[in-house]
Amino acid sequence: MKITNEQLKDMYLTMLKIRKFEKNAMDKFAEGKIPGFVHLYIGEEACATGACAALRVDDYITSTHRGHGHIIAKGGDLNYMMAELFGKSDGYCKGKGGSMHIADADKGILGANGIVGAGHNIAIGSGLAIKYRKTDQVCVCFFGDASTNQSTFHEGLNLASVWKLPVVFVCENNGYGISVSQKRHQAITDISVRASAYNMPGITIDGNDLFAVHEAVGEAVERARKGQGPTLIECKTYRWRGHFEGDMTVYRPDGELEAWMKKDPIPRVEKYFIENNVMTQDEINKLNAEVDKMIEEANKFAVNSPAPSLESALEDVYSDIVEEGRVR
Amino acid sequence: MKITNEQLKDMYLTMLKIRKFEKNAMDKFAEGKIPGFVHLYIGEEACATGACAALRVDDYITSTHRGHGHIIAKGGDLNYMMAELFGKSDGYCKGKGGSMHIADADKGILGANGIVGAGHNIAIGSGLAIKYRKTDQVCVCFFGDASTNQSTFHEGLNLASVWKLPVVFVCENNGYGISVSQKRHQAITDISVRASAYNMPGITIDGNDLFAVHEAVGEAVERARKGQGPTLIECKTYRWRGHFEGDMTVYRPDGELEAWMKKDPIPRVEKYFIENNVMTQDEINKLNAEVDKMIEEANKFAVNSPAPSLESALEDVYSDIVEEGRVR
Amino acid sequence: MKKMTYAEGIREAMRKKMQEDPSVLLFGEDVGKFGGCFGVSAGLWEEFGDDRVRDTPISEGAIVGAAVGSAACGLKPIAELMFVDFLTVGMDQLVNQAAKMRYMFGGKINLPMVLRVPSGGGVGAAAQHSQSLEAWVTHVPGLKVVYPSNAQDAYGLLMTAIDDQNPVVFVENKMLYSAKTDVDENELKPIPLGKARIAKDGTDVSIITYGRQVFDALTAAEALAKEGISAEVLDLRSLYPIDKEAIAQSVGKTHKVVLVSEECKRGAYTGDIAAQIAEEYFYDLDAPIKRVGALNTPVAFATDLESYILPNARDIELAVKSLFD
Amino acid sequence: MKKMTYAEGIREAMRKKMQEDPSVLLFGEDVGKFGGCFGVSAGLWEEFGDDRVRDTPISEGAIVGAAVGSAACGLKPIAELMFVDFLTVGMDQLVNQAAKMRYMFGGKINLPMVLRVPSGGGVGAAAQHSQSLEAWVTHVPGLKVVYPSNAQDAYGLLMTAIDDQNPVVFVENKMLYSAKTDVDENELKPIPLGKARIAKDGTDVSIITYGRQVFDALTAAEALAKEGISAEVLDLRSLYPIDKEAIAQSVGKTHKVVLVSEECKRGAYTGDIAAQIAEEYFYDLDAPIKRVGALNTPVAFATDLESYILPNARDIELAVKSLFD
Ligand SMILES: Cc1ncc(C[n+]2csc(CCOP(=O)(O)OP(=O)(O)O)c2C)c(N)n1
Ligand SMILES: Cc1ncc(C[n+]2csc(CCOP(=O)(O)OP(=O)(O)O)c2C)c(N)n1
Ligand SMILES: [Mg+2]
Ligand SMILES: [Mg+2]
Repeated sequence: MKITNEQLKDMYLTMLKIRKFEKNAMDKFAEGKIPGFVHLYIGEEACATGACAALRVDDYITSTHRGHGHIIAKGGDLNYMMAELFGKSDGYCKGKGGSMHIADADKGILGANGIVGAGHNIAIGSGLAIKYRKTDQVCVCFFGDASTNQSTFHEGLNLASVWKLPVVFVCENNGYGISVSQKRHQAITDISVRASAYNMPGITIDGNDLFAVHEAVGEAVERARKGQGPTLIECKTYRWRGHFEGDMTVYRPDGELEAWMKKDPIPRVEKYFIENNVMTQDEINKLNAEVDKMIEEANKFAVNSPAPSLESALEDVYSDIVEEGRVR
Repeated sequence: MKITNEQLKDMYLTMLKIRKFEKNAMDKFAEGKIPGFVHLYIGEEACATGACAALRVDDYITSTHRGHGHIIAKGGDLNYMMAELFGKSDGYCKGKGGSMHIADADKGILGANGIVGAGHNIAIGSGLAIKYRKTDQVCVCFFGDASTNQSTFHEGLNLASVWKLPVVFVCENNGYGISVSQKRHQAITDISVRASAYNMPGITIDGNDLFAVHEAVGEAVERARKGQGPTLIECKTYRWRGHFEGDMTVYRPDGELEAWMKKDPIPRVEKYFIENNVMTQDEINKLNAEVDKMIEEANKFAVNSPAPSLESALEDVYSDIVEEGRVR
Repeated sequence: MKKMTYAEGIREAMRKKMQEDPSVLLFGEDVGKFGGCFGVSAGLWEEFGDDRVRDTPISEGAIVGAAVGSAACGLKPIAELMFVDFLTVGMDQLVNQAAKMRYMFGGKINLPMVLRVPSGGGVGAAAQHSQSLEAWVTHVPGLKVVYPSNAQDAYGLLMTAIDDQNPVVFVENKMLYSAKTDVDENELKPIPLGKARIAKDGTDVSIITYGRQVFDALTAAEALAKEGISAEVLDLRSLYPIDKEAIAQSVGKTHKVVLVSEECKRGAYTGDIAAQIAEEYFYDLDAPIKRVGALNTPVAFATDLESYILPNARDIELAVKSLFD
Repeated sequence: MKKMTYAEGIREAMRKKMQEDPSVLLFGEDVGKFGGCFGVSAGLWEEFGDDRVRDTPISEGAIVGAAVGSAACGLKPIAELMFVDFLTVGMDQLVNQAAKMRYMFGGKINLPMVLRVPSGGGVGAAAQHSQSLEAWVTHVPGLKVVYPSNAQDAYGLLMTAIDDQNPVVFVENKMLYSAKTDVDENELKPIPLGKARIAKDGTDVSIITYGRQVFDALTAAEALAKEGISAEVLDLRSLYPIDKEAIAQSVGKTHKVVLVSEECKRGAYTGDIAAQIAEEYFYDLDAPIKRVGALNTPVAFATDLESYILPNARDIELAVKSLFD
């Protein structure tokens, strides 16, 4: 996989957008402006970014409860996203979905998902549609380590494999399902070994290495486009925050977070930029400032967007039926 | 695994019981005496027999829709079984369960099951109970090849492995899930490769070889008793009849059945008996006649057993509530 | 008039839509060469091939999930579960994904998928293969639920369901598959969801039902006629959307209601309909609302027990008569 | 009088039973050191250790299945699903295994298992984490279903549920977890299933409800009292077995009924109760049977939308008043 410097800069920009979007979400949650559950992606930015950079607009992704990063990387609009987190009418879902349910069909984003493992089976449906129509699109299915014990992982990978569907399964192994560490939820270390259960290629990579993710996913995407079927890619990574905002992370051993923070994917790319004269520190700083502005914009957009009308609750259950309200 | 001649004769007897029980069920179904679905085990006798011979009375098994063989091998009573197939009040389930739901808790038989894959998760519950009580019992979970694509296979094996439960997973790979051949339902040939997804030992053996089954299961049972966790054993075998009685087997290639009939597990043991002077042909014939009589008895028992009373339909929903009937 | 079996009605609707619309495909366990466990799709694999009539592994979650995902990406999948009882295995995909996606996504996705689920008892298949579970799915906002009673309706409702932009649970009764009924060939066309059918006109009592019990209700109505009771039989056809107007009209006319379904009575969808009537048309009623359903037990195996548990024409007749005592 | 939170009531019942009976254990996602997603099991892992308070992988099928299998082999498992919404994933184990095993096996097995399921909306968790699904499980013969509204009942009902020889779905309301209510320490003991509680006496109308809506009903009753309407509030506590006698008595006294639950109204269990009343106590009624529930939509995310969708005290008040117009 050759990456041009322009592509690299784009990817870096994406990582910044994710990091800063998440920090803002973190703050606004703490301020009580965002209701519900918020699962932040900070620390894992290289996974979504490297993977989605290997995709076209007409490719699909399925995402998870920890979906902001995937959605931004696949081209999701920051304003609509932030407005959705705030539960506003201009949000992606008109305030009906919230953080866990952002989708953008036009960009092939088949939705974040509140059900662990749900994406696996939706992704095979997407792969089936692609294969059926004989286009060369692909679907990337993102999921966490703990979701690989869910029923859907097994069914989805088996079907994708036996039907040779153009699906790339990208596991973000951050070592935990909420409080349960990987070694307590499964007896394996590298999740990619599970690929052999479906006779599909499996590979484990450093999920904090943007280049590695991009290369591995890029190759899998090529195979998929050529009709050679699915691949399982495990990206070892780490989430810096608690499982959701508010989680006190009592289950983490001392020093673990700190060790992983040293592997922060963002400075690694910055270092590469400077060492290889792709960007100067000044340019980097400027880009950071630009992204800060985007986030500020998104924030403003969210704050200024009106709350959804109550009657809107009755719409969108069906395409053709508006439900009855009640007298209050 | 050393097998004494007595043990061998016992196993042979078990295989005969299964074969002849099934033939009788086949005939009685054809005569319209047995309602519902009947899935026969003919051809696969060595699997249940070899496996259960490695078990004690206080060990557990979970079974499937094709369960007669497992139940007989684990010590199920032929009379009660046959009566249940006929839907009679003296049947194992008082006529409420039928072929697919025979159980005998006293013998550790946790039930045949009409839901493909249900046994996997029940077996881990059984394994959990054993481990929790710190006895050295085991649970053998029987299931078919096609069930290994069901959600429960994955969840069950993962949990058994990470909790090191004393469960032996015995896959009876007869090459089909109803009409769908293995290569059309999964992209692997040896199902035992799936063991590696759970970091548990996996082995593929000739399921029509009574010795091989007994040895493999015996070893796995020993490991389990010692607290060394679960094993996946794949027994390659074949069902002679259709999926259920009435299935015209349009999906079978010509000659496939005939080739497998040559590998009939029963004559293989008879040959061994004669070659090794364990039993003479006369003794074999006598034993066959004895089993014929047992089946005849079971048949009589079933025919003579009264139909369940209508009110009995209202009992056994709960331990302590009898449901209301209705006026007819 | 031409006769057609219920299974044929379903099959011909699938065939017609697949001929017309290349985005329609069928998948499920053994739906291909085997023709489906009940033979409903017999011949379709031969006509449309592997791509459009697909055997799946035994993975109900993946079957329903593949329907959701492929519908979200523009196909019009028809997925078959071999028995409705296996809905329990693909329940998340139906309830938390299919039903809620449009709403969660703010209306920005269409999910034109049909889930076909053979239902009901009567074949000696015991507790895990004989359930009627329409109450579960009618309780889920975002799903439409259809339950035809005859070939003409099966054809027309399935035609509509396939084109519907929302997930439709299409309930089929396995005892009806081989039931031949009259079919008006000029009327073999889409039937809108949410329109009930008066299976028999009457003035004294409304028997509101659907599926197999329509026939039991008609049998009961005949017996009742001999005793001078004129029963109207309303075949709902579509459980959601439900034809409230037809119910209101019938109740307004007869003032007496008997609701019938094969579900076990506790928690049956007929309870919801009864509750609606008791809430909205209470003053139209001049007698208790009777409900006939299966007993509150799993379905037993033995033939006599099974038919004791399931409701029949005689039960309906007695229920009606109790309103005239 | 001592105050206790609902979560404490549940926790203390688990603790008590685990202290008394070595065959009782608890497992589920993050129930160990983490203390459960809602903190309900906080401290139990510290007291009872890894063997008796077990974190599971995210495999709801295996969680419920392990409960079934271990109960069948003599343990008394308490399994927790993190949200009732995930029942969809373990539905087969509950419905086709746990509920039917005793019956299918001719009564020859006991399944003393409890499945704890945090339910309901109100925390901004949107469509996949806010459902009320008790209608599904009450519809399944073989399951008992309990839904306490306060600490005392939560304690007493869970004590009983753990010892029950049948599978019990123990529904918990997540908005109630932190609700402190009076507890009579002398009465901290098992409460039989199937006995309703009169939360407030009244003579003019029966508000029949359970769970969180008991509080809304009491609020409504207070408001109504000011307008001269004396409302009785019946807290069902146990949905199956259900206390038909208590319902009959209350209806026989007030002749007016309002049923309330947080379920979306279509297909709600309140419909079944309404239907029972309309069938068996019709002549006791002098007004329509009103039902208050959530709107027939998924639960939306935005706070205002969510509270518009869910029922509240004012809705109950208005429903009652409509019966007195
Ligand atoms: C079916 C289901 N079970 C449980 C949950 C609760 N839950 C939400 S996220 C999560 C952990 C997921 O872990 P992993 O898949 O590793 O993703 P991560 O959160 O680490 O990104 C759990 C248990 C859920 N949402 N859905
Ligand atoms: C959950 C579920 N899905 C589908 C079925 C229908 N069904 C019964 S047996 C069977 C095939 C099972 O194949 P396999 O596991 O290989 O066992 P075999 O019949 O070959 O012994 C199917 C599809 C079922 N009973 N349960
Ligand atoms: Mg994780
Ligand atoms: Mg097989």
